[in-house]
Amino acid sequence: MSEEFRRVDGRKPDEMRSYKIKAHVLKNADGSAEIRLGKNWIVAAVYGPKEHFPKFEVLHDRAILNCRYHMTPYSTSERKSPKPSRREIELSKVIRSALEQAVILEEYPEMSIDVFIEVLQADGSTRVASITAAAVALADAGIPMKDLVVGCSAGKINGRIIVDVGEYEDKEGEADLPIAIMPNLRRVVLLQMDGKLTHEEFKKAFDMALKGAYKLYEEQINALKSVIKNMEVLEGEDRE
Amino acid sequence: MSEEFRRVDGRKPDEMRSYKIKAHVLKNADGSAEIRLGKNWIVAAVYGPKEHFPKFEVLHDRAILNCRYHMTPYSTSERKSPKPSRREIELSKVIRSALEQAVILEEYPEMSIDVFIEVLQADGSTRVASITAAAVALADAGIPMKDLVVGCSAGKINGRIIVDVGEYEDKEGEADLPIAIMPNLRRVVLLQMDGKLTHEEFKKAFDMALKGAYKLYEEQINALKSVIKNMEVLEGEDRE
Amino acid sequence: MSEEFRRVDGRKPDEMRSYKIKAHVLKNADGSAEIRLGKNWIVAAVYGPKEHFPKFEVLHDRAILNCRYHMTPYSTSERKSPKPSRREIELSKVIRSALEQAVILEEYPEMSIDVFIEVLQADGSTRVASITAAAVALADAGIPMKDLVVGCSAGKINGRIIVDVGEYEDKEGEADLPIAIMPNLRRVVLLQMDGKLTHEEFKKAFDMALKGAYKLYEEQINALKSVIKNMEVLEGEDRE
Amino acid sequence: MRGEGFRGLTLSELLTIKQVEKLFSEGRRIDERGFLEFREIEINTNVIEKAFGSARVSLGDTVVVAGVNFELGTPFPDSPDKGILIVEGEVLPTASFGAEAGPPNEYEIELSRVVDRGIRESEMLPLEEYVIKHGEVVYKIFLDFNIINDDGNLIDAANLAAVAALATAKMPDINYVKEHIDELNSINIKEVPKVGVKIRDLPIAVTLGLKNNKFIVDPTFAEEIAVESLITITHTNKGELCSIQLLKGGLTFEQVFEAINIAYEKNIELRSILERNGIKVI
Amino acid sequence: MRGEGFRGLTLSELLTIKQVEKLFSEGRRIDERGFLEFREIEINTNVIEKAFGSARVSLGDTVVVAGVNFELGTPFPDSPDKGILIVEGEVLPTASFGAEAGPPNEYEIELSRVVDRGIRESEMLPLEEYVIKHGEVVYKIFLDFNIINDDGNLIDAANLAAVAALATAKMPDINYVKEHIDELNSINIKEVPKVGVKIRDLPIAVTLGLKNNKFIVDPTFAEEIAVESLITITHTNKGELCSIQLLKGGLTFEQVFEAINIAYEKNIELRSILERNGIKVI
Amino acid sequence: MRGEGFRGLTLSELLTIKQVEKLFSEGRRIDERGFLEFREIEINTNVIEKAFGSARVSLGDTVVVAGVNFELGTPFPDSPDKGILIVEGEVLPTASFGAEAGPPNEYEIELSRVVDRGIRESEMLPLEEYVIKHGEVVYKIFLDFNIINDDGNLIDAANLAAVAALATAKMPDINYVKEHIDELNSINIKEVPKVGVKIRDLPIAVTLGLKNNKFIVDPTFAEEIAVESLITITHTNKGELCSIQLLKGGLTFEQVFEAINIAYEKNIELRSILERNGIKVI
Repeated sequence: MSEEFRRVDGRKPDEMRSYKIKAHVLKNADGSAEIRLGKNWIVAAVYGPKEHFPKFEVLHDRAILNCRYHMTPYSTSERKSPKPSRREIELSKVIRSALEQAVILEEYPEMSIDVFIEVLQADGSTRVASITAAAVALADAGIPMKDLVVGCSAGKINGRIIVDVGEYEDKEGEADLPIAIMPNLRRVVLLQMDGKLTHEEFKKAFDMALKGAYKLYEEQINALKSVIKNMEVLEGEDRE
Repeated sequence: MSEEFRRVDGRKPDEMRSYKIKAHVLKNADGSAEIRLGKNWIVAAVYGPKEHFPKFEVLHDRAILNCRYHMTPYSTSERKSPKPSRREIELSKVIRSALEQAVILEEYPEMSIDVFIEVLQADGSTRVASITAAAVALADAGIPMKDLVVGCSAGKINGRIIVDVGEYEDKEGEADLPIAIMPNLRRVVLLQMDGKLTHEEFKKAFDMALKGAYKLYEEQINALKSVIKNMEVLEGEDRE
Repeated sequence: MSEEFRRVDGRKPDEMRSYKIKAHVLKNADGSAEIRLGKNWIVAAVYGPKEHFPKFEVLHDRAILNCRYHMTPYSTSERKSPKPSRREIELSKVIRSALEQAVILEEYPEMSIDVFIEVLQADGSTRVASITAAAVALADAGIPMKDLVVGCSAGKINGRIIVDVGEYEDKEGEADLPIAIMPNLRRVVLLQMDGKLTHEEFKKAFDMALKGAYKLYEEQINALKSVIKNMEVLEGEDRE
Repeated sequence: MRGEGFRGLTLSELLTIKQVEKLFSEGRRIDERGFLEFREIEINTNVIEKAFGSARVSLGDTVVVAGVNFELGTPFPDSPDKGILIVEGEVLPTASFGAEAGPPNEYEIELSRVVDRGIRESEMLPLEEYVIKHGEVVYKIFLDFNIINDDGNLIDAANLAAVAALATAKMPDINYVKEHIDELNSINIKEVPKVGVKIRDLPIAVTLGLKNNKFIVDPTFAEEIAVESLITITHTNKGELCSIQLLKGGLTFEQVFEAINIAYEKNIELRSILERNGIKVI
Repeated sequence: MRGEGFRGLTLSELLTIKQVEKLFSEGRRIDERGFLEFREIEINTNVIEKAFGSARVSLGDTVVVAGVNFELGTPFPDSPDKGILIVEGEVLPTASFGAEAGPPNEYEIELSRVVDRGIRESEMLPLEEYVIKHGEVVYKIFLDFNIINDDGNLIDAANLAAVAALATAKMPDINYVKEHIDELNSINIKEVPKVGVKIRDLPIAVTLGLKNNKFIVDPTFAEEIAVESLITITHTNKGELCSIQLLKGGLTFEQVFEAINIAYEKNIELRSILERNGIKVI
Repeated sequence: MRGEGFRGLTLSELLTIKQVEKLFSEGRRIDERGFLEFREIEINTNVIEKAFGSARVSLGDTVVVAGVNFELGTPFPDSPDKGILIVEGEVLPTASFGAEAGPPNEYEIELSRVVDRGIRESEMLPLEEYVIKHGEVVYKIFLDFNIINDDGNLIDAANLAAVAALATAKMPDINYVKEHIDELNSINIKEVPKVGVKIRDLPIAVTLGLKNNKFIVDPTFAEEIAVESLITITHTNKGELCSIQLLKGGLTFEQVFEAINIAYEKNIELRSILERNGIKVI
């Protein structure tokens, strides 16, 4: 890849957009987080563990994890109906499936944990940004987890493999590869791909996405640390 | 207001349309009433108090009051879909809220009372006519109430404040003010307004609507009296 | 009726299309059957008797029979939405009502039996073909029945009474008369008609449809016999 | 039929049904009617002034209101030269303890479709005359009806209300609309001069119940539950069958013909009641 | 209101409500606010860069986001010379323990419609100027808002967000669209040159709670449940009433006027906060 | 995945799952297949004579039917020069004890969308050639499929049925339609002369399960529940990846590549089966 190649927003192929994660951003939720990744602005809230309702759905050996990925009507260029689309239903399912790998559901039999993700502004790679925020919200809620979950995407545009696919690249590019991993357990828990990639290109894209994910993992940790720091400050105040 | 001013249907500003309320018009319902106000033709039916279903919704300290305000497809100039519109859902809510002020729900814990209002022909001010009929239907069902509920509207057209807003005036007028009161307790239990009114105009309109409501209250009493008379006649027959 | 008269597909007025019924065509269902009647291709599956869910709907003196008649999107010339139409809901109801006459529901109080009918290709007279397959599926599931149920249609086109109405005849004809009977109990359990028929024509059409039904009844028996034969063969194998 | 399932029946409804069954076995009906006798029928037309046509019909304690609406619409691709008729009925939650608000259930859909078939198959309305522009603009006629109070025999009552509302409707003059075809967008269909609807037939539905191998007509709510079978048979003006629906239970082959004959006789009776109300095919 | 019914409240919510009630009887509010004092208000506009207009408003712990979208559409047949305004709001499931995903319930519909009425009846937007071609093409303006966190007084917060998003929106230049009317099909509305939205009014909603015959403004979630009555009163720029909604409970005749007067005073206060954020009628 | 939740599994299903797990630990499969062996595959095309294209595919006891329909439609505003492809699949209630009638659940939506992505991303159909009039009229191709009996590996089976139905479809000749563009309203798309569909690729989906760190292909219903992870990998004719979906569980980084290699090998095998049925890219 030539050094001169610059993406539509000026990035190098292996360059992430700017990002920022904040934990504990909502007052009412048991846990919450906000992520900004490029112009993506996504909020995740966690309610639970709590009594599951209705009773007949309860699982006796573990908690039920509910997950909703949702885009607000103004989050996209064309106004989106607030009713969940087939795409949103599919993404809710794959995100839930990924988070289920990390959350220790067996600790809360007969209960449920709700994860609500709201995309306030969409700018490409929303699903991996969403799962990254959702994992922080779960940790913020104090839910026991085997590991965090963090996601990043890679793709291909004009024949080049790129990381952290932006909206324009998603629409105009040749392939999109969103992944999410448990960073310490080194397991892939979300993996989708569309477009066309040779096996070789896939390898390159996969590695780039992994690197991106590990960067965002640092940011997740920072976000959670500052919440703990805040708590310590508050506890300190308490002691006075 | 000039004495010569006549409304589109020939009424004076403070003149009600003709009205007639009849109680106990449906055979199956526990209570029912019909109102005609201008060309409005509205039927209200009450079922209950009865066991509430499903069980998990039950309130342990009082009855649940359900209320549906609904327009039939042929009740309006343009055919209305039978599916409840957002407007009908809002009106069902404000009518229920008003009736809840009057009905002594604490007498029937764990039960429910259903109020069904069907607009067969709409001619402006349907919501206040509806609540007026619904209160008579509740009384007809023998449900204990602190007071009746009676409604009337006022509005503004061509700069003049008018009572009992007709369909044309609702569409072409500058403001609409539907109210419902508990006439003996002198409390407002439904109050909405849209359009533009100065505080002064509001005062005038509010007073006009109140006067209209007290007139309709007389008619409510008449309607209930003739049911009681009928019952006495029937009881008389019984005794023979 | 002149001997020369031939229908659009070359049939005589009292001639059935070719037909074939096969029992036990699906692996998972407790009972199943497939019918081909002309180009009709319809599959019926039975699940049950099984615990009914949700509990509050249970009938304490008999089983609930559920029935769904459904057309797949590619079964008709114009693509059909997979969502059940009003027509499909009506047909599900009349087919269920007919099957309820034959199934001994009292044997399974508090349980339910599901009958699912899927039209894969529609070619006129689908409802009677459906009920004919459904009855075989019920028998294949070992559900106790007073009698089989078998259906056939008659109709009128160009002034002539015909049996086993095809798609073209359904669209272009003057009348359609689908019936279903319990062949041994000699009772009509499904009867619909639309179009115009004099009483005389009705009689003629009804008799033709009856005759057709009795022919299909033979085929139902054959279908069930070969299942039993297969079972015997299997049992034979078992014994070896 | 209705009244079945987990919603159950009120105690008073259950007692009435028991009583109906007891009387049936003695050859009597609860209201002392003859087995082939209708309850009192009241027909009022033009009860909704704002609709193009309307009627209120009561059959004993069963009450139905029907209304007619005309709109401009696009014809179905497979009948480019025909107006569109849409018949929809609902049982309002006012109608009985068990009636529910919400989308129509299968009984309401059957009710609507049986009434629809009678009107459509009898060719009561000359739909082919309701075409403004071939394949593009036609009249769309909505016939909506509602059961206000349900004491059984909803189909016969709804059919009478539907037929009475249609037959007495005033429709927007199609010649006027055709003359203004270039300004269709600015035509308010409600303000087009009106002419009477032309009708070519009057379908009459008669529903029979069967109990202990005897037929009754015009079953009440309790009788509908007490009988073993229910069938609706609709005749045209000329005495042809135009719709049949077995609603419940079964019939022997012979009973099918017996039912048709009874329905034919009663159809003539109902027809004369309509005629007394000025409703007939001219 | 919200929080009622079988979903129930969390224990912490219940305890807060008890505490609110106890303090009310002592003439105090839980956060030591004056009865007629608003919580801190934060208004940020253009928070969604990709929308035509947007705002994030927080009222204490209540947080709302609103966004504005323009599309080309067909006008309603009864107002062929007016743009279309559609206001829809939802309480997101992030907002509270009791908030649910799914189609809007009656409280969300009321919330949307009250905000809608304020904007519509104040004639904030010159809808009659949003016509590309009479009766055929107009602007369709979507104002969507979402409650992200619910600590009560959703209407006032949503109204502020809606008004701020609309007032600061950049809309596609209608003159440009009119000049390209022959190529409407190929116009991408997002790429049309933008101009500021003209506004003619700013409706300000003020919600009051009544407890022990005393009014409070800006009720929290717990206060909304603790008070006996709730009413929203919306004023125009000129001090006219343009929308009233009694949300809960009842008022004496005198209290209606008292509420209106308080709402008027507070409306002026909120108006000056908007003005400080550069949002005003010019 | 499927089979989870409160609907539960039948006793027989549970026993099979237990058995599958026991055998897995012994390195065996319940039907004695090799870990990377497919069940018997049967492909029949043109099974629905009335459709433009159709296929019935069985994969062991899993049975799918797919049908193709062509309609005239309006293109999406953002691709005015492309035909529209709509892929929708449902698991019919006939398919298993747990399958339900009603709108598609999340597993059915995922199934449809994975099949859709394979077809779309491989660019199997030349959608840009299906344009009658730029921005106004295009072909709308419906590919509907239904699971009739569910014994697992629905995606691979549905993908084969979809691809076989599309590849063998006869479509309405677009040149004929273009020549009759002035009479589009009166064209019956079913009666337009037909030509074979041109296809440019054949996407082949291969689903793998992972249990005890070993991959299996073509999992049965019981195996899908018994395995820890499930992934579908779709290849184009040229051996490129065109769709991946991790359906369940997780994989190590290395296992991702192992899975891709296995899927590639099996894709060649399935491709030769299609070719034996006359289905290939020319």
